[in-house]
Amino acid sequence: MKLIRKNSQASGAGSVSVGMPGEAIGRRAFLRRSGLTLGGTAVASMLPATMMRKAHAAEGYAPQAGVETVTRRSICTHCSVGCGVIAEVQNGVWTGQEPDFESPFNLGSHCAKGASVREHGIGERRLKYPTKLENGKWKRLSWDQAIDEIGDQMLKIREQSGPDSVYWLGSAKHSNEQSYLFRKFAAYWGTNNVDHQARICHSTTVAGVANTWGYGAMTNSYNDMHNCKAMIFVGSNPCEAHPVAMQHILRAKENGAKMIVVDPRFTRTSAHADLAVQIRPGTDVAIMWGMLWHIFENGWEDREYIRQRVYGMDEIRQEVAKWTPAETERVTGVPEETVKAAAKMMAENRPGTIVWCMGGTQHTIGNNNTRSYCVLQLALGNIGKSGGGANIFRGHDNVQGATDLGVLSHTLPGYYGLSAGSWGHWARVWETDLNWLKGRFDQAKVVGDGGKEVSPMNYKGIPVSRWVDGVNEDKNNIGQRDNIRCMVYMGHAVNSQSRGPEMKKAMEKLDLMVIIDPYPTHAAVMNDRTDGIYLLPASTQFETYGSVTASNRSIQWRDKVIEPVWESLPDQTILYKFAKKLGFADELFKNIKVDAGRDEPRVEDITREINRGMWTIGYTGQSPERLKAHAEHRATFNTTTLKAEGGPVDGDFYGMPWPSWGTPEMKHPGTPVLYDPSKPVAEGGLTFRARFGVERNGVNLLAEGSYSVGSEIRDGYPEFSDKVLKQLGWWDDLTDDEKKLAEGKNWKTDLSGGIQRVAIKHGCAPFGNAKARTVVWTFPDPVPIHREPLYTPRRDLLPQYATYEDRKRHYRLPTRYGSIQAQDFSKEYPLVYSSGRLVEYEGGGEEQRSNRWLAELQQDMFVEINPKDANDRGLQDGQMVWLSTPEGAKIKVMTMVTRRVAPGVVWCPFHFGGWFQGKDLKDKYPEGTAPYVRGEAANTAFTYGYDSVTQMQETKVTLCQIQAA
Amino acid sequence: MARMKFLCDAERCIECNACVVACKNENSVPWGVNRRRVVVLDDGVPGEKSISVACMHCTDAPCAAVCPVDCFYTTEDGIVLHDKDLCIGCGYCFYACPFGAPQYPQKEAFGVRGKMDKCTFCAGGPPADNSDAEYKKYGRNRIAEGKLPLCAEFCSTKALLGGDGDMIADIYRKRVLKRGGRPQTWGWETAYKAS
Amino acid sequence: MNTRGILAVALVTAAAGLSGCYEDADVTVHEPGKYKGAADPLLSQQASAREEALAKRFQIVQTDR
Amino acid sequence: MSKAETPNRGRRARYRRIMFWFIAIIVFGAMALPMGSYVYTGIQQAQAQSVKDTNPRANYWRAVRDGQGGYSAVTGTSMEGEVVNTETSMLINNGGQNWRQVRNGLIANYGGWFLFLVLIAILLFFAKVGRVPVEHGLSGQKVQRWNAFERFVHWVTAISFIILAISGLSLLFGRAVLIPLMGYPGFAAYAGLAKGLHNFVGPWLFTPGVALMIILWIRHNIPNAEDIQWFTQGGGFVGKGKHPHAGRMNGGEKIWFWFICTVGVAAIVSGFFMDFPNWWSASREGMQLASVVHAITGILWIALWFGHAYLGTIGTEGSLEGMTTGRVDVNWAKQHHDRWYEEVQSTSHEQGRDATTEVRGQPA
Repeated sequence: MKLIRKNSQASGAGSVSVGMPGEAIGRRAFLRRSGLTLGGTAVASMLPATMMRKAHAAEGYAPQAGVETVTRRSICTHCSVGCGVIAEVQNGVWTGQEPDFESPFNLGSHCAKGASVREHGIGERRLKYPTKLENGKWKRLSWDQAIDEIGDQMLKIREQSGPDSVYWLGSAKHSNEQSYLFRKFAAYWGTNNVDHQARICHSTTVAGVANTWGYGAMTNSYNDMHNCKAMIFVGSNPCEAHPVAMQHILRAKENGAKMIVVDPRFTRTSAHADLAVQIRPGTDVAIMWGMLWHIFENGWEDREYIRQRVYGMDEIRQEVAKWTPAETERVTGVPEETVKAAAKMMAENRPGTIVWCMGGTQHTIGNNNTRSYCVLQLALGNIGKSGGGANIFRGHDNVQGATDLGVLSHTLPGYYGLSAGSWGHWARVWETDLNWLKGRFDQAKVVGDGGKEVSPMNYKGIPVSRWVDGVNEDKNNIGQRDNIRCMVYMGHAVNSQSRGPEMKKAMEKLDLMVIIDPYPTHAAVMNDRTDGIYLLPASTQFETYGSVTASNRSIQWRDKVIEPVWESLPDQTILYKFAKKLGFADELFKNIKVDAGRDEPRVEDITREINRGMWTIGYTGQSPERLKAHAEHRATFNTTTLKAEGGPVDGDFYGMPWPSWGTPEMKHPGTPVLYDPSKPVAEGGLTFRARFGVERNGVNLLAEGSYSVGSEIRDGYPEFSDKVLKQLGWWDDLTDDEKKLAEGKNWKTDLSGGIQRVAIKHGCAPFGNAKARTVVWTFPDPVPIHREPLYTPRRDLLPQYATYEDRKRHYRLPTRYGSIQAQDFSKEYPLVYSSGRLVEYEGGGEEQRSNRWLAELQQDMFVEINPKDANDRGLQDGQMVWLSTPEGAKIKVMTMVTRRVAPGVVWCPFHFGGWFQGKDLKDKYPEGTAPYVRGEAANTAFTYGYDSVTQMQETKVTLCQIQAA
Repeated sequence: MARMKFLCDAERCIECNACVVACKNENSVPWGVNRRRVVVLDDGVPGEKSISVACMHCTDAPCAAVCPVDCFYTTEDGIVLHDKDLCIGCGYCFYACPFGAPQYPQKEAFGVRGKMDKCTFCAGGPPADNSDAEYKKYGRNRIAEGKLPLCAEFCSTKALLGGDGDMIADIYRKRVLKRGGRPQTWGWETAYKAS
Repeated sequence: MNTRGILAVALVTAAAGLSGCYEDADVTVHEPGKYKGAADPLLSQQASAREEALAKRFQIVQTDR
Repeated sequence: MSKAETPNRGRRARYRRIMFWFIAIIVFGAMALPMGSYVYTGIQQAQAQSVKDTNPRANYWRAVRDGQGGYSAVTGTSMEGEVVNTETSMLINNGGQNWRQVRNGLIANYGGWFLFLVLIAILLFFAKVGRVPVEHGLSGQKVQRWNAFERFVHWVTAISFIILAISGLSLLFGRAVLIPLMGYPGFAAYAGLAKGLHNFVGPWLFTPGVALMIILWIRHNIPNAEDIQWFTQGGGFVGKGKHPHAGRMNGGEKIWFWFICTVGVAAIVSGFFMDFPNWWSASREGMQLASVVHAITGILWIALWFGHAYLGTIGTEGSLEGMTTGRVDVNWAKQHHDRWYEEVQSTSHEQGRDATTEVRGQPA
């Protein structure tokens, strides 16, 4: 059999692949045939196996004897652990996968998803060529034709309704370079209506944590957890979501660390814990304050640490004083002894770390939750220490990178925000005329969130969680000229978003839907459109190359494993084609070389452009050359400290976890533990960032008596700028070239990196040395407080813990809180409905459900229900039921009667799609692309509810009822 | 003489199913046939434990004892293999095996099951090592390449140990000592006292 | 043939038959380590030749570094 | 018998009695002692039960040994959702070892001996009794005993039975007996064919045949008082005496019939259970039980069939032609099935015709 299957584009439409077994292989066909000729198969089974039909699937992708094998290295594209993948390639076909023992992250290990990545190269159920929906039928197109048609329609919409009517929905599956290019692309198109999944996974973390101590990222690393003495997991289930992280966690446990799991479910992780705390969903702040009550009561807090490095703890004390054991138990349902035991365990075993995930973030008070976790750790003095920290496990392989590179409606790459200064900085990096850039945006001012007039260019766009309302809402109520009319989903699973029926309505209202993905996705089938959907096949990260940021901020380089399969193209190529069509390619790719024949931008050039502009979070030191050197010499890194011991990259931390300050020439090793003053800044040490000013109401916001090792300023100090350098008399440490670029600039905007270099030379952190703040005075709740979810079964708690008032404008949209909570649904919908992950699937699950090895392991969408609730409703295990929610959506799922959930709580995995409100949509997929496993999307039934700061959707708690179907 | 064995450390197994998928991937095992699986006991309640199980390559293998055509054989390093050319798909090995290791690609009328398939410890079967014929019938022969079964090599928490029985015993003993030496830190005996 | 002759033949056949039918009650007839099917090349190699490679591999897999 | 011999005889009797008890104890001990281990494990389990709540980690392994199931993402279902491989959520199956011992030990061992001894017994019987002749010689007058349909059904079933018996025995004993003769690949090819034939002939030919025979002949096989007499007189085979009365079916044939209706049906049902695992969610335990039942009933059936075949062919003069041509000699009928012959005669007289026919070329 020939091993080459890629269609050369020149061969044109009509030709299909060579040697692709497609549907004709495997057991399915085997069974079908055997059904027709029963006797035949029976006889066949008596023959020696050599004469038997080969029952093995995907045999065209089997290793071949005597063919040269090439080994390539990539990084797993599923979760954020960043596991190394070793691919064996024969004749351009991915034929084998080997453990990457040298990777300090996974030491050769994989979870189910990581063990399956070779399937990407088989891609049986992949979208194979550009396709559009015309009169209810899928029709094949060429790339040029597709780009042309889409581009024309976009330009028409732009003319009629302005650039904000086209929504660019990016992805956490982009590489860093693709993320950056995508954000830049949206800017050049002229809109801030650009966002990605981070909005619905850790946006409340980023907002909450960054506003507490400076950066909104995981402070330590998976590997550093070896040093923990205690670990508390809140709404995090690494056994299923980050299985390889468990290797490090269990190692810590074997070293004697205590493990506490706070979760409404008894998860696989709870099974390994010393203490499982089963809370009522949505009571995270309450349980944290309940624990803190015991800590303050017993004087377990770290007073010296708080004095030196924490602002506002007294205000916290006042709030915590309300959370007596009785009140905590009343609200969370957790007995006093358990809460006390957890608090004691954390207090007696230091340093301890806190890990949280979606269980904590996806709430209307998500930002309060994340800040309350930070406060617990600050009270215990655990932040900025090896073995401590806030280890916020991120979800997708590059959700950290995509967030850092600003695929978000409220920032530019590097969290620069949307202010004029930020645009100015990036225009300088891009070498683009700022006025031309301004001209790309809608010019008419609109009324912004605070009621003040604002330019669309400086106004945060509609977030991904709310694009539905951007389409459906009356255009007079939204903060832009017109509704969204065109959605571009580039690597986005719509089944990860709530309010299915509303979304369907919105999709049918759009002029145009463009889905750029390796798979057709749920979006292509869940609506009843008959026209105007374009499906463009994107390559996976194994078919291109570039860098990816793991959860611990380490950046790893991926090699290209195989050429793009079928007619798929890498994201950067697709973006180039669009830019060319939309007329700004030359401007966008000014400093990026594009391979003309393939329309493929050179990835290293993009990396270098990133290095030139990302001063705020230190993405500046990680040049492509350094990243590749790390990949090559990854075996030299210590697996606990992540520091290279000898070898060509001696002293570096693996992947140069950001910030890696200054220019690549400065050779900053990266920062393995954020805010850790026990090391000099030049060697990865850090202080808390001076981000919120130097004093507030007469109280000093800078650190007192705490500074990083080797600092020449032995106290707190503000962030560095040309003026500060001059005051300190360090200005002349800059070279003449640096001085030219640094004049009038600060550490964030100095393109020479000189200010950072000099600050670090004197042992100082470029961003200053301040206190972490426990009170975020700019947020709706400066001190994190508990508020009941919008749909709560505990109406009795509402007088004390009601939600917010409705808001007229929040990220351009009216956002409801109190008016929803005012209605009582707890009688008709008595069960609390929550959602989460399965180990076999990830995100919207499109690629895993299309992967035969993984799909086999989870064949049915199910709802976990406690035996008590099942018995009350007369339900059996494995029975189909209707799960309905207060806003009228209902989904048909299979029961799993289990004690994993407490009575009164039901739980669904959210990875399913391909069904909508009881109907299997298999026939609506383009031929041969329907995933093997389809099921109802859990989020179809999830209800309204958005975080008060970031518009994070509330998908961890609502109400539902379950009835036999 | 080394004797190859599997051992699953239940204190570490987290039911991530990497072993199951690794096997599918490495040996192109078709849908419905699972040479390895993970079983969770006491699912969702304190005491929950997960175990990965496959062919245990028994010394006195019951499958070999009951096979009517005597198609099983044991390699020098203790790996129990079988010859699919001899196998008649009678199902007896499935009845006899304590671990449910033998698998059949079909389950149809007239006892048609196809050739039995089971874990080979990634050691292939009778055809020439790493030949196409061997791959098609038995999957990859990693042992001949000096590698261990991919399920164990991929295990996310290194719970599944595969290799020389003595070395496995050594590692496991060390782990048990480490856990046992800190009575307050391991296992369910202490875990739920607080609640 | 007389009765006695038939009896003699029957007894001889019985002895032969019984020896042929004999299957051990409790112990497996399969002999561990003894291969009886088609030749597997893996078997012609000395396991001791592999032993070192496999032991080394095991150390790589299981070492925590 | 003289008086002097009496004490001697008494001593010998006591000696024999002692011998008998010794042997009995030894035999019982040999049989019962291995069972002691079950008692031992039973006691252990009972003790384990009492400590179940103290060591949860040990409980886990105890549950595993008890064969307790759990959850497994591997369901062994095909893409179409059919269960291909069962019990994936079970960690350890205890029944397998017992099944192996029953099959390899009890069945393969004693089954083989048993069949062989039955053959020897028949041979000895033949040697002693010889062929039972038609007492008054062949009359040349024939009477219809089996119609064409009955004969068709019989022979289809008979041939299927032989195929099933040979293929079944090959699977049970072939490894020991045939592999040395045929070699591994040869026997594997043959065994594959044998298994296929067995699995197809059983349900397709044999089962309908048996079912039809039961339907066709059940009314002739209702036991009656004369059957008892038939048995007490040894069916006329043992000793030369007056031949017992019999209807269309004699006592022996009725035994054969009811054997098939019971043990035979058990063999068929257990065979179906194993042959169509896809029709029901056949558990491993179910399959093990079915296989044991099938083997034991099959061996019993074959053993009895040896007798049936013997009596129907070389054992009795004139029997075989009844099943081949459908007609039997009148004298044979009078000898073996007198009541039936009378009945046939009377009914045909009532209808005004003769049931018997003269066969051309046969002596009168």
